[in-house]
Amino acid sequence: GGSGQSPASEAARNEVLPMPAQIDTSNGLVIDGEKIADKQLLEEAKKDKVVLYSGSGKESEDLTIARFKAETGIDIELTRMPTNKLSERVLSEHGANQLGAGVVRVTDPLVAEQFAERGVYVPYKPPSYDELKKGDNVVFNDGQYLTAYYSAYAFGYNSAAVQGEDVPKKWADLLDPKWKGKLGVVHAGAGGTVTALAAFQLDAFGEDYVSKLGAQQPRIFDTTSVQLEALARGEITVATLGFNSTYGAEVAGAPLKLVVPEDGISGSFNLMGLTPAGEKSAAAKVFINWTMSQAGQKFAAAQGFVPARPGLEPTPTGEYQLPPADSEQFHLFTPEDAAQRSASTIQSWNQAFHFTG
Amino acid sequence: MQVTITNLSLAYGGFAAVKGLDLTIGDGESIVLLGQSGCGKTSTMRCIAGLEEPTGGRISIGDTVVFDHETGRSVPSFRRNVGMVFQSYAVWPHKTVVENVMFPLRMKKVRRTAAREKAMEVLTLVGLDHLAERGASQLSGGQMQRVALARSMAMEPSVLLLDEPLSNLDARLREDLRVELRHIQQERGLTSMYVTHDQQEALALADRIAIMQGGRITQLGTPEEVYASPASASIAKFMGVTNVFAVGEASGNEVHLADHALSLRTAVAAPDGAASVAVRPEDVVVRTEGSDGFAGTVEVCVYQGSSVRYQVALDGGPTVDAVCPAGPGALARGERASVEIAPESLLVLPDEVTDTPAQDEVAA
Amino acid sequence: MQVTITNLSLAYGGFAAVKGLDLTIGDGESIVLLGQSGCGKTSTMRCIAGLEEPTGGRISIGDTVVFDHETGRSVPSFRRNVGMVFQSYAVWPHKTVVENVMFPLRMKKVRRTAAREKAMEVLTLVGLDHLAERGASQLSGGQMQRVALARSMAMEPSVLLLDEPLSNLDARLREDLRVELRHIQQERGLTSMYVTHDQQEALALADRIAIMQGGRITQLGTPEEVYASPASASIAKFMGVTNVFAVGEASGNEVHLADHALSLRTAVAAPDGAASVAVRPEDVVVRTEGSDGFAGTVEVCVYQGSSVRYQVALDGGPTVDAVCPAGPGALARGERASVEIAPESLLVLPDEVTDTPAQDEVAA
Amino acid sequence: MTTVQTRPAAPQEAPLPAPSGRRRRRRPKGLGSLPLLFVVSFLILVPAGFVLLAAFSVDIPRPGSINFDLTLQHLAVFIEPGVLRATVNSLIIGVSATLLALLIGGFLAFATARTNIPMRGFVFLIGLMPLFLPSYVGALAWSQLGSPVAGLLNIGMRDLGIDFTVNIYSMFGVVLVMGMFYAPYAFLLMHSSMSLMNPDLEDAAGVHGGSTWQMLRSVTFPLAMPAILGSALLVFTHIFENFPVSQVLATPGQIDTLPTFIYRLMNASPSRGNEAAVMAVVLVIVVLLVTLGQRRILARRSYTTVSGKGLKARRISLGRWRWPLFAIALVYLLLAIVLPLAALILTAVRTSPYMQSFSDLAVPGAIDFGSFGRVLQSDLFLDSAGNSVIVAVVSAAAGTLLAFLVGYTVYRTKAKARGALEGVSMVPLAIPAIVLGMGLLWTWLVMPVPLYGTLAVLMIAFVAVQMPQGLRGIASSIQSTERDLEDNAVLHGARRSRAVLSITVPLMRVGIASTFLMLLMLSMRELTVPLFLYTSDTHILSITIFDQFENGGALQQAAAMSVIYCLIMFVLSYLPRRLGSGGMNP
Ligand SMILES: Nc1ncnc2c1ncn2[C@@H]1O[C@H](COP(=O)(O)OP(=O)(O)OP(=O)(O)O)[C@@H](O)[C@H]1O
Ligand SMILES: Nc1ncnc2c1ncn2[C@@H]1O[C@H](COP(=O)(O)OP(=O)(O)OP(=O)(O)O)[C@@H](O)[C@H]1O
Ligand SMILES: [Mg+2]
Ligand SMILES: [Mg+2]
Repeated sequence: GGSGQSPASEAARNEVLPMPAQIDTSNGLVIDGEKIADKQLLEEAKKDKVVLYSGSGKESEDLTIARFKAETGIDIELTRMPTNKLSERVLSEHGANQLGAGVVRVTDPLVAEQFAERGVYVPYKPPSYDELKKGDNVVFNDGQYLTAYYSAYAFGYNSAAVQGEDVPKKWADLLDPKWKGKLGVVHAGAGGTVTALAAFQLDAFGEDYVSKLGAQQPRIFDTTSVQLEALARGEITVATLGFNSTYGAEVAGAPLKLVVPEDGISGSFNLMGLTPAGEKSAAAKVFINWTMSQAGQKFAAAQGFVPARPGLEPTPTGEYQLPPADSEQFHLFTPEDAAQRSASTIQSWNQAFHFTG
Repeated sequence: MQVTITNLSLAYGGFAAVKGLDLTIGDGESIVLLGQSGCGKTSTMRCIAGLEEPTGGRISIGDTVVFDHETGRSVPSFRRNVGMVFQSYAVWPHKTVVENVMFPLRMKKVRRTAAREKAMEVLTLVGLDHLAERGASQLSGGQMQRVALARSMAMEPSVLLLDEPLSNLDARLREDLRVELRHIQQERGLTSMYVTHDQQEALALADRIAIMQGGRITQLGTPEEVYASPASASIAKFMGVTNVFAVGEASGNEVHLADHALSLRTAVAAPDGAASVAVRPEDVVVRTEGSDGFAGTVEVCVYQGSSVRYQVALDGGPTVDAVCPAGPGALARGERASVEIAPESLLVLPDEVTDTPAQDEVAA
Repeated sequence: MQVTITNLSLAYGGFAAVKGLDLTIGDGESIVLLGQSGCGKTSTMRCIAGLEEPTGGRISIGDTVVFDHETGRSVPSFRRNVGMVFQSYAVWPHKTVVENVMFPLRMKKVRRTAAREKAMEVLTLVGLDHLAERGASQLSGGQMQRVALARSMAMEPSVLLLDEPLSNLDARLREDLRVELRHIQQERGLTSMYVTHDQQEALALADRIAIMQGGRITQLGTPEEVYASPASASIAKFMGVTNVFAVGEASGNEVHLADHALSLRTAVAAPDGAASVAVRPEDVVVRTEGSDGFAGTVEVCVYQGSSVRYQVALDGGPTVDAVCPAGPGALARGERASVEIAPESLLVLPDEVTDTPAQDEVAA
Repeated sequence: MTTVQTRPAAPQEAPLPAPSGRRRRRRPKGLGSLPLLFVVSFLILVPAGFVLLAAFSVDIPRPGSINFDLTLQHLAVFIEPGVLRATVNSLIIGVSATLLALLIGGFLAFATARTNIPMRGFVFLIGLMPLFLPSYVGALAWSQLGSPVAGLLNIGMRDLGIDFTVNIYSMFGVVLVMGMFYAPYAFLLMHSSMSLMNPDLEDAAGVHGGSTWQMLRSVTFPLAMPAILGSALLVFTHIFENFPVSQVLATPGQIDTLPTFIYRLMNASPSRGNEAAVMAVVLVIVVLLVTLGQRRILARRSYTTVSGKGLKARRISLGRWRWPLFAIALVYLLLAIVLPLAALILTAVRTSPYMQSFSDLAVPGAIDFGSFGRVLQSDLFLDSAGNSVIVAVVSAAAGTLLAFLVGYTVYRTKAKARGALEGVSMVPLAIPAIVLGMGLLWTWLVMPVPLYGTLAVLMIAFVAVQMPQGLRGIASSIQSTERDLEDNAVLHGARRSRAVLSITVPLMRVGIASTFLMLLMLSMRELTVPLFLYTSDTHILSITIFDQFENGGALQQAAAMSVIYCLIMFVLSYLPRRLGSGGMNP
């Protein structure tokens, strides 16, 4: 398994973000002056490998693990599947004492909470723990699980079909009659990120905005990937989009451009934690350490995520610059929101878009 | 090997095809099963071969009980060493002719070359050696039937069941094979059961004939016995006696027909329960008018090679069938004739036999 | 409808099954095709029915050319209105008995109820009315054959081809159906072609008999003609004349056998090319020793109901088959006998006929 | 071979004396079917049992938290708004696409098995080929071809100045794509059944006045009824449950279907697995009823065509229809294979997915074949391809064997368990893969055997999931061959097992090869079930490709991979195709 010599490894080394200037392994692992692992942990980790279960996008995970390998020299193995299936598997494997993963990463706060309740996650404090604690919504249950980074959700357009003046800049621009029938959205019930978006739109612009958006007769999709594909081909010209995956597609050559609207973008969580198996795995610990290190967080930012660790210098994502997590522009759908408002949000969205299901 | 069948019953779904059949075939004996279409002959054979699960009764071959409904014992077919030529041939369409015939030999672990040689011998016997390598589907009907026969002959079973094995062959081939079969059967002391609708074949092959009616055996005896004294009017009819008349009243040596104002003289006094009189067409003598006997008119006259078949409508009586030697004095249709029936050739019979023949008649 | 077949050939792959066959069946005529197993009877029928594509020749039914190799014309079988009873029955297993029989009627657009009524009538005729609703695969062999027959009878075709339609039926049923078939055929003026291996059947049903050998017709004539004067020794053998002897030398009315020091007297002078003499077993008279004729010993004696079949080995001569009336004076095995053959019953024949019978013999 | 004891037609209602307990014990009959029933039940009923439990328990019964707090509240899912409309849509799609698939499959099967259509081997391949394309790939390819704005077909027509728009995002589009991509099931099943046809039976229809069409209608197709009903059942349930096509083609056209509905249930947060299980249980009941009905219909009649009176292979001459019919097959080839593959290849080589006109392709740098090379060099791809082939071959072989044993027991013996055996074997058909995948996951996690996380567990799961397909494939051929042929071998001294091997199996060669082929392709394509069971060591191709498509950004790569995937399937299908072609001759 693993990604071996996949094209991802090339991209991870240079294209996305240049490799850190200093990687010092003389006494443990120190990257750009930040200590990631002490000598003993590093030695053990080199003999070990990280087993990562993840519910986030395959391509970004491929890039991440390739970068991790390059920076730390530690082997890592990925099993990826959609969050709901992942959750089913993790809970079942855990229940049967057969959970193989050392680190599990999910995109849904409720799922993470459930993992924590069931003991899938065990408390672990990476070296940067004190830094992390300074931020809101980064450390949960005293380190039982962490926010690795946030996914940003905004909108984008097909750059071959839309140019110059026509390019939408603000959310309100989506209501322009010229987009009627040319918009794409993923329905709000399809997952945490899209529910978050719906909640953001309701909060920031009110129900009225959402019903007007619905009246634009957008094409409604079940999954982001199908929508992205339709956008790339020009089937639709403007769509609400996940930042990271769209950026990936853009880098891969799709005629897409993203917009970072000033009146706000929606954010959702990317959470991870160490499992009981990970407790015994040095490599798993190094992976968490690295992910939450400056180097790891920068790399995430360069991929199109919003870093969770507070107090970092802004890192651009190609030509775009996402707002930091603590800015006004960034609207998070917190776990409490998710628990309390998901159902009602989806319901209002469905009504506005005349969507059943 | 002696085959003993006791009180055998078989039902398909709700339909009883065999109903309490008793039969013993002596070691090395050849029994011919005669019976109407659909009376249960094939079914009986399939039971002996172990292809159907009887709903009652007991079958033993030699000293082994191969089926017993009471104890639930049932020996699988391949251990019974019973050969069978299927009425439907059951030639394997995906094998060549010689492969079909070799199969039973290969199952007996005969080496390939030896099996082939033996198979070719049997094929020569049935006149198919030149088609040995042909696919078994690319044959004419008669040729396929011969493959089926050859296959069972090659097997050398201890009991051989033949279900109309020659029905699609021409008369000469049939005669040759009939002789060949009888030869092999007698030489090897093969116990065999043979179904045929050809009386010639039955008479030539049978040590004894079993008459089957409605799922049971109603008469069992040597060919002469069965031919000379059928046990019932229906058996008589079946044995080719076309002149069977219902009896109204019988007094001494005189019987009155039920439907016609005619009485006939018999050699012996009519027994109680006598219901019919029968006379074989060969025993009816037809002469030109004026001789003794009943007067009548020739209605049908069919040339049959060495003989002529007449139907003569007796004046005020029934129509009588007669087979007379062909010769110069033949009568034409419409001619008047006189018909004579000798009292000794008249059979006085019950309509049906209800009980099976006594088992002490059975040869060892 | 008259059926005219000209120079018909058919090959399966490389194997020629029919080779330049010529035959005309007159309107309303019934032809019986007699021939050895595998000689091409079924193939010929299939060509007429349009089920095989002949490799040469021409077939017309009535005024229509249904097949012509020259012009490539070929009328599909369902337009030929030719009925056929298959040797393999070809009863549809997924239909009930009555559905099978109704099929041709339904194809003729007869209303369902009317078709059913008619089908039941035909089923009654063949004695299967009580099984009308049974699945056609749940029948005995003979019952299936009757379904096949009923199906073709219900169709009322203009030409009816019957491929051993009665081979699996018991003698009585066969006789009844034979009579019935003849009746229908004559009444409706049905042109028909009938394959059978049963001589009785052939004689009873045929207006003319066609003898088929190796893919062509070698003799064509009324039953009496064919029986009385077979065109060749092989035909004679086929017609049940078991006593056929090769001729060594012929001088005037005397022929010398090739393999035996025996000469026989004939009624007419032996023609050129005469190769065999034949005598029917019925024409051989066997008496106790001392009478006129050749002396010999009875080797086999088989009781055949109304007759006895002997094989008598003539002293220093061949073994002769004889069929004599059964009676009190029968001879036992091993007894000495004297055998007499009348000169008029001796047939002097070529071994084979190579050319087909002249077509002017053909009835219109 | 288990020691299956065979007896023909059961005299069940016969006036038997009530069998005493002792007697029954002495009977060897049907004993062989018990281990078989055990194996099949174990493979299928345990996972299904979990699904059943999930349907009626308060919590999802996963390992570690299995309890029996039962409730009926999940049934409320049926009154949720939208269920009715989704169900009606699914039914409409299911019925019409099934008819289309049967029509296509039946036509091609008949043409290749029974007529002299030109290039029969090639036409056979045409019938088979859509199997090489997983339905989600086919749907995606068709969305690229036929989407109203940017579909390649529409672009092409615009280029040519034709004013006509194909809209694949419609009921028609969904039915067309589903019908086309499920036709191979019908094709394979009917092909094996029709190549066992006895031409005498057809000829009899001809001489008795039936035209070719009437012959087909009243003899040929009715005799293939076990295959037709069997494939109808398979195709219908598959279409009814198919998610990817609905997702790609129906959702954009705002057509709701039951599978997308179930998908949303599963995808909701928190996941509503119990409710999905309830729907699955209802589907199971429906499918079992349909299976029972089918059994009833078929039981009353006989469909044996291969008999011991010979089998003369004869092909119907199509005459002047030869080439027109061939052209119809080509149209299908074009729609189901050529166009989608062309679209995929175009996607794989095009540097930009956006295209206004075909002239865009002439721009330098617009085309780059590099993606194929990159795919072929990727370890991940090579590993998963290797795993996929191993898993597919083993599970197809095991699945065929098991299906044969079950089919034989059900249709040739009087074993008491045969009704149960058939019913159990059909269960996986009814449970949507996503739910069944969960059941399998739970099962193999709690099993005290260290199989979880190995390729073996994938194989076992595939065997279980594909049991219905295997059984239907085998059943129709078994029903075509006369049992006398096998019995005869037994009479001639062969053990039953030997008779089966040397008579029944060769006679059913075409059917067995088709079944194997079908299972092989299905295993190569299977996606949802392995998603629950694969690990990073046991990556398989279908998942790798699905991941690529899910990525959105990697479309070019995904397309290249799909094309290579099709090629692998094509190569893999060679052997069974060889075995399956040809007739009944020795
Ligand atoms: N499909 C075939 N392929 C090759 N040869 C065949 C095929 N079918 C029949 N034959 C051969 O053609 C010849 C004629 O066959 P046909 O069935 O016409 O014979 P038949 O006269 O009907 O014989 P029977 O009385 O045995 O039914 C036979 O020698 C047979 O072996
Ligand atoms: N599968 C079946 N289901 C129901 N009834 C059947 C089945 N097979 C045969 N029968 C019936 O059982 C009876 C006996 O059939 P069997 O085949 O033994 O007759 P048979 O004496 O061999 O007749 P034939 O001389 O016509 O071959 C017949 O009346 C037949 O209709
Ligand atoms: Mg029978
Ligand atoms: Mg024939």
